Amino acid sequence: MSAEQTLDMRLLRDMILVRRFEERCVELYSAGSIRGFLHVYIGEEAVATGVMSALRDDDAIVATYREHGHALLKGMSARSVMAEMFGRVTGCCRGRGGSMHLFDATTRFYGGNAIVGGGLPMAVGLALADRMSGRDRVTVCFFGEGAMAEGEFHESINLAAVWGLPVLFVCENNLYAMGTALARSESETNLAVKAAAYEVPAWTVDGMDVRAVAATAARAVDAIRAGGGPHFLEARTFRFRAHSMFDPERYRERSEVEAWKEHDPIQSLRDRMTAEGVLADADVEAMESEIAVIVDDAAAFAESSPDEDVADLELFVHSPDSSVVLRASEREVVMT
Amino acid sequence: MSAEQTLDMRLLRDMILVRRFEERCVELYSAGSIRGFLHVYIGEEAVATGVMSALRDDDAIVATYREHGHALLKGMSARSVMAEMFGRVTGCCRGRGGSMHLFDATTRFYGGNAIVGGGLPMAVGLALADRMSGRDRVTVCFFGEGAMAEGEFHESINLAAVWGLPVLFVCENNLYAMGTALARSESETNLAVKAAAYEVPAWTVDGMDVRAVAATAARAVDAIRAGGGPHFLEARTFRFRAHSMFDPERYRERSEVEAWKEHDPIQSLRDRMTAEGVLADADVEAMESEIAVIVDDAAAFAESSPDEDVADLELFVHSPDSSVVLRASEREVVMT
Amino acid sequence: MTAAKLEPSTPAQPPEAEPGTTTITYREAIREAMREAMLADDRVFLMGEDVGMYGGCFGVSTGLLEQFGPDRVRDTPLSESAFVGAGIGAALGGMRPIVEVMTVNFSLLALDQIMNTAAALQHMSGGQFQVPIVIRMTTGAGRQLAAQHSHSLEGWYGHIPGIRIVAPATLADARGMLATALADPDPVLFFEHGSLYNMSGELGPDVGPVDIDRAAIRRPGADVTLITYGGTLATTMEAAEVLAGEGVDAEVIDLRTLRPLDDATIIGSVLRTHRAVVIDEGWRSGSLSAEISARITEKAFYELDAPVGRVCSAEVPMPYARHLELAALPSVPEIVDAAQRSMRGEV
Amino acid sequence: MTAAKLEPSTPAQPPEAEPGTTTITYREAIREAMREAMLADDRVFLMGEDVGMYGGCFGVSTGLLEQFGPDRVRDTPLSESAFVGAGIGAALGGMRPIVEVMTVNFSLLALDQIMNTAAALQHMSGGQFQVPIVIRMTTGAGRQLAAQHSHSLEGWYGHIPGIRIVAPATLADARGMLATALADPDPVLFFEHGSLYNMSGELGPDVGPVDIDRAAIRRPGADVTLITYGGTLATTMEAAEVLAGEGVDAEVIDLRTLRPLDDATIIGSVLRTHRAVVIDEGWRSGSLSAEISARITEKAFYELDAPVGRVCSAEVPMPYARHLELAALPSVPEIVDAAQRSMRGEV
Ligand SMILES: Cc1ncc(C[n+]2csc(CCOP(=O)(O)OP(=O)(O)O)c2C)c(N)n1
Ligand SMILES: Cc1ncc(C[n+]2csc(CCOP(=O)(O)OP(=O)(O)O)c2C)c(N)n1
Ligand SMILES: [Mg+2]
Ligand SMILES: [Mg+2]
Repeated sequence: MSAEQTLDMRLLRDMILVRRFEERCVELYSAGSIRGFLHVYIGEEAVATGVMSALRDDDAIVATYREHGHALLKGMSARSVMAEMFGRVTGCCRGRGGSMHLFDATTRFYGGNAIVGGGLPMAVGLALADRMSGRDRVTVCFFGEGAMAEGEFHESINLAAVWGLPVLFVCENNLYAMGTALARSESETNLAVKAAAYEVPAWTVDGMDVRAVAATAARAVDAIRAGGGPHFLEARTFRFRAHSMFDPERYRERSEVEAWKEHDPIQSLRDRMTAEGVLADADVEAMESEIAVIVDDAAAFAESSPDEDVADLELFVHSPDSSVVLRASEREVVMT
Repeated sequence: MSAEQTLDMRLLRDMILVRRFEERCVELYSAGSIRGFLHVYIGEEAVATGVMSALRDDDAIVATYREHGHALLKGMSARSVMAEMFGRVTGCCRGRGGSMHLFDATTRFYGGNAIVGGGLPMAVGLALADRMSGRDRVTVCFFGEGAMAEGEFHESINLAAVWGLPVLFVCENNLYAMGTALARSESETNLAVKAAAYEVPAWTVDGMDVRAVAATAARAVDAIRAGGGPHFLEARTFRFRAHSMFDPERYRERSEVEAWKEHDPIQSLRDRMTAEGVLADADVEAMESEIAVIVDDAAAFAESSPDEDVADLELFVHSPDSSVVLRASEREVVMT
Repeated sequence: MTAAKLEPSTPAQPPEAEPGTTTITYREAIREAMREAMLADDRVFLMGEDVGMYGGCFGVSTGLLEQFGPDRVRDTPLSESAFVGAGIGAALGGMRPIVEVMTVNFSLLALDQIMNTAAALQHMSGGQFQVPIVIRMTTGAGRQLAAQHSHSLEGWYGHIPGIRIVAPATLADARGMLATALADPDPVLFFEHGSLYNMSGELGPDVGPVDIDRAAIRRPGADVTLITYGGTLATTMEAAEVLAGEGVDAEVIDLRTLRPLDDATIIGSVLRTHRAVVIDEGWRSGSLSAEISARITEKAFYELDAPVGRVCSAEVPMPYARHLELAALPSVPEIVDAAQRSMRGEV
Repeated sequence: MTAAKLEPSTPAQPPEAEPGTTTITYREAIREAMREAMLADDRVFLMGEDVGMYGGCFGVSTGLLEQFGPDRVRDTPLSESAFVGAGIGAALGGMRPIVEVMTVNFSLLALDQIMNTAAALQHMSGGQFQVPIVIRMTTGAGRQLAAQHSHSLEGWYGHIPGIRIVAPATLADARGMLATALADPDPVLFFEHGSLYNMSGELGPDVGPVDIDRAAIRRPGADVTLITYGGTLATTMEAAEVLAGEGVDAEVIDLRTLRPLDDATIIGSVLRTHRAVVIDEGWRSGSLSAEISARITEKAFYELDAPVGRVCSAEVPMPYARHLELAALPSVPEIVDAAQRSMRGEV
């Protein structure tokens, strides 16, 4: 297989993995195994899949509360992610974070932030540390178009630009922020134009076309790694499902959703590869069954995993080696 | 005299008033009569003077901590402003605000905000109230170029633009935010370009040329009053003095300051009017003596004014007609 | 008890139905209060994220956009600092804005506007400007929303002079406090505990503005005073029942207004029971419970038969896992134990 | 006394000069601590508004840009939320940032980053990520800077789990606390009271990291415990001298670390004196003084010969006028009165 074909195969397989994993999450939410807020990425998989394909393992990711896919794509195990959503001690955050707060130090996945826009400053800081340490790593920050109205977007991209830091800002423009359509939240709806006003190279790409996303992201990441400073990428995509499990979806027409489903990123790539004669149904079936095993295994693992001991509730408020913790026990002694 | 000449005379007189008033403030600060932080506008007078000349009495102003001139130009008496800086009960805020917090309900002067960028949201709200009430008033918000890096700028101008509100955003670009030069605080140093990225009509004007400021502001205000939504005006100017009375000015060369003083807005207008044969030295002497009286009177008034009664310390934390206040006395009774 | 904490079943007030009463939820009570206020006064309008097209993040404002239109039910961009500040400006401009900050967790982004402008403006201006704004927020934990979506900061906000803070814990207060808050000439923060929205019960026909200067004694008792508010009232009422079974007659005070505190009612009760336990969902250190404990000591020290007790949340960013979250929050057994210790003169 | 409050003259520790001692100001002590830290560890850098070219708003970092260059002494744009958040990210990236937020008043703009990220990240991530950041801020009133520039919120910040809060009140602590704070693997908020910068005195040659887990007894005494920190230590020491003249032997505790509180030292002292008064520049309601009062009641109720007293700032946005500001702040006479009332068993 050519390099392109290998990449295409991987992109297809990764998108299907994210899709099937989240479909299972929705089932498990209805079953009560997953609680709290659950935001799925179904329909938007091409964005994270394409961008991640352009990264090195040591590059860093900062994402949002809609980040299950990003976590899996960065290399976190389906088991640790699913167990986290079940609130188990075997989860990536030992059950403390849940769906909105997935983290993984090993793969440099920095969350998992449930404050809209809250992750952008952190991404700038991670890039600053790389720059000051002479490392050529890239930090990629994902956020929605709604987040661009927050002051944190403005302050963060300006800071990254003033200091020429290696950050790729990826706006997942799915046209809605909960129920708020882009035109009602931004006076300038061409988001690349907004970003360009910070003197940052900005591109817009079809977020339903994973090949386009991958190619554009690769160009941006290369430019950043070469010292080109921060870049901005707007991926135009769409959320097929409700914002969260509580969203009655009063704010958009069913027809709009159906129209976008015509551009399902997985089906689109599959059709193109099939037309190009580089993909057989058997290939997809193989992927599906490999993925089914992963998802079943993750669910079974989560289901059978134990909970954190309640006695450990206060673990990780401070570091074990912080004197706040070391002295705490002592303080008790003195007190009682 | 032609309308232009009358306006020029007024502009010249107003700029001199602000200059002389603040020169006296600096003296009185050194003398210890004024305390806290004092930020003077010396060198920048053409900006507020020109903009204010385009306003109606019922238009509103939101300014910064560098607002003595704006207060006087909006029609506040030199007495009430000077007494406020002395901390007297006769001051516009009964001594509670000081130099950074001048307010006046009668002339619709909404301060006097010492949080950089903090006034912008208020300006948007004042304009929203006018819009919802069907009034054709304009709200003018002054801020420095340093404030444009704050999230409040981004959120406020976007909100005003999305809702098409009657706000004139005036950026007093004096090239420095305390010791931080524009290029070290903004990746895009063409501030009108930044503003235009919010789909807001944006103009840049020579902030040392009061006629240019007045003319441009008039156009903007007319457009806003006609329903044209928010506009942005960048006035390029310079602070002749230190940022505040504590600033050692390590961050800029004396020569840069001297070069800018060549463009003193007062001298420039005076020279042009003289050259045009519409201004005689006697006219200026007349203005100076009228102004000297005003400033002397303000200082004398402030000096001789009484302090607020210490017993009234807690006045105005809540409104007199708030039950928080009405019940307070009662609570005391119950307690003792 | 667990269920009760997550979704209080017992309305905090007697549910006997009288003629003319209607069954209503806490969510609907606040919605009706907003509807009534907007019908009664053209200056009142609602703005915030997703209050309109979406119907309100927690469904509180559902239907108001359709009734009042986009001018008076304004969806805002994600810009907490700007739209809270714009609410302040609109109030200065003669309006009576109700600003909904989706949850207290996001209000931190608007805290500068709240503390440095809304709370300070009248004083800074020497009494020239009043800021009649009502800022509504959902608060509290109990729904497995984890560390960034579970803060209970309403008591912490109580440190700020110049604002009033209310926390309706009953249907009558949910229905009646908004009108009173809107009538206040100064800024009011209005906290709705997320676990109360589905609480339902009967409301009489005579709904209307309620006094917000006085705390309420939700359960009279002679032995110990349990002081709480908002989301923990139901838990505390439940604990009082358990205590009754154990022979302890607990009085339960619902603070209702967290700033200013109604010392008269609090101290008045303690002077009768000589014992007090404060139940507060906030993190223990620096929570409102500390202020209440300090005030009781200051005003009734020699009347106390036991040190003032406190039952608060564990000092941890709220964990997602249900069992950990429940362990972190005040529970009926903890309250009962604290009250029993107080009966024994212990803390 | 007035002068002392505005610019404490008496250093809070005995100034006898030993061989090898140098005269130094509080401002210089912090500067030297930063210089030492940056020389000792390449990962340490300073960032904030005007820390470089301007020399620091209050002159604390003057000269550091020249010595360490713009990479390690970074002027930031006016973007509190972004550069505090960037400091958090840099800490995650292996650096040891010292972030200067010019004053606590502006830190409200960065509070979301502090509470929802810095303080919560380690817990949310199940212990995977530590955030070794030190955030320095000037705090306090006393210089006629009015309502938006006079907050004393360090005690209020003490409500947040996951952060440590220190407030150096002496030259030795100003010189030694930074190294200890930088050695802490978790976020530390470092509060410098603006009225202390010009305080000067002698420092011995053996300067270096100081313990920040323990409060310090600045003046031993047997009759009443005066508990304070930061900007009000000098005022309290002065009050203790006045009290000595009146025959009352006051013990003065300097908390040093506001979170976590050193209960051992506080309670240990109260168990000896049986009386306590807390002096706190914060607004009274919900201030740190309330938490301390509550804890003393909880842990030493039966040992108390008087209710715990509090001397705090008046609950007003700080007025500009000097006489009003002085009236709003804790003063020597108020502290003396409160201690004398405590001696009489009153509050
Ligand atoms: C600061 C803040 N405000 C509000 C919310 C509530 N909220 C969660 S997601 C969301 C919409 C965000 O939209 P967008 O940025 O476009 O991302 P998307 O959900 O579409 O992926 C809102 C309003 C929040 N979590 N944080
Ligand atoms: C939020 C905030 N951050 C920092 C400060 C301290 N400060 C006061 S004025 C100033 C510079 C502002 O520069 P600019 O906006 O250009 O206005 P100028 O002073 O030049 O008129 C700074 C940093 C503040 N008052 N508020
Ligand atoms: Mg979106
Ligand atoms: Mg400037």
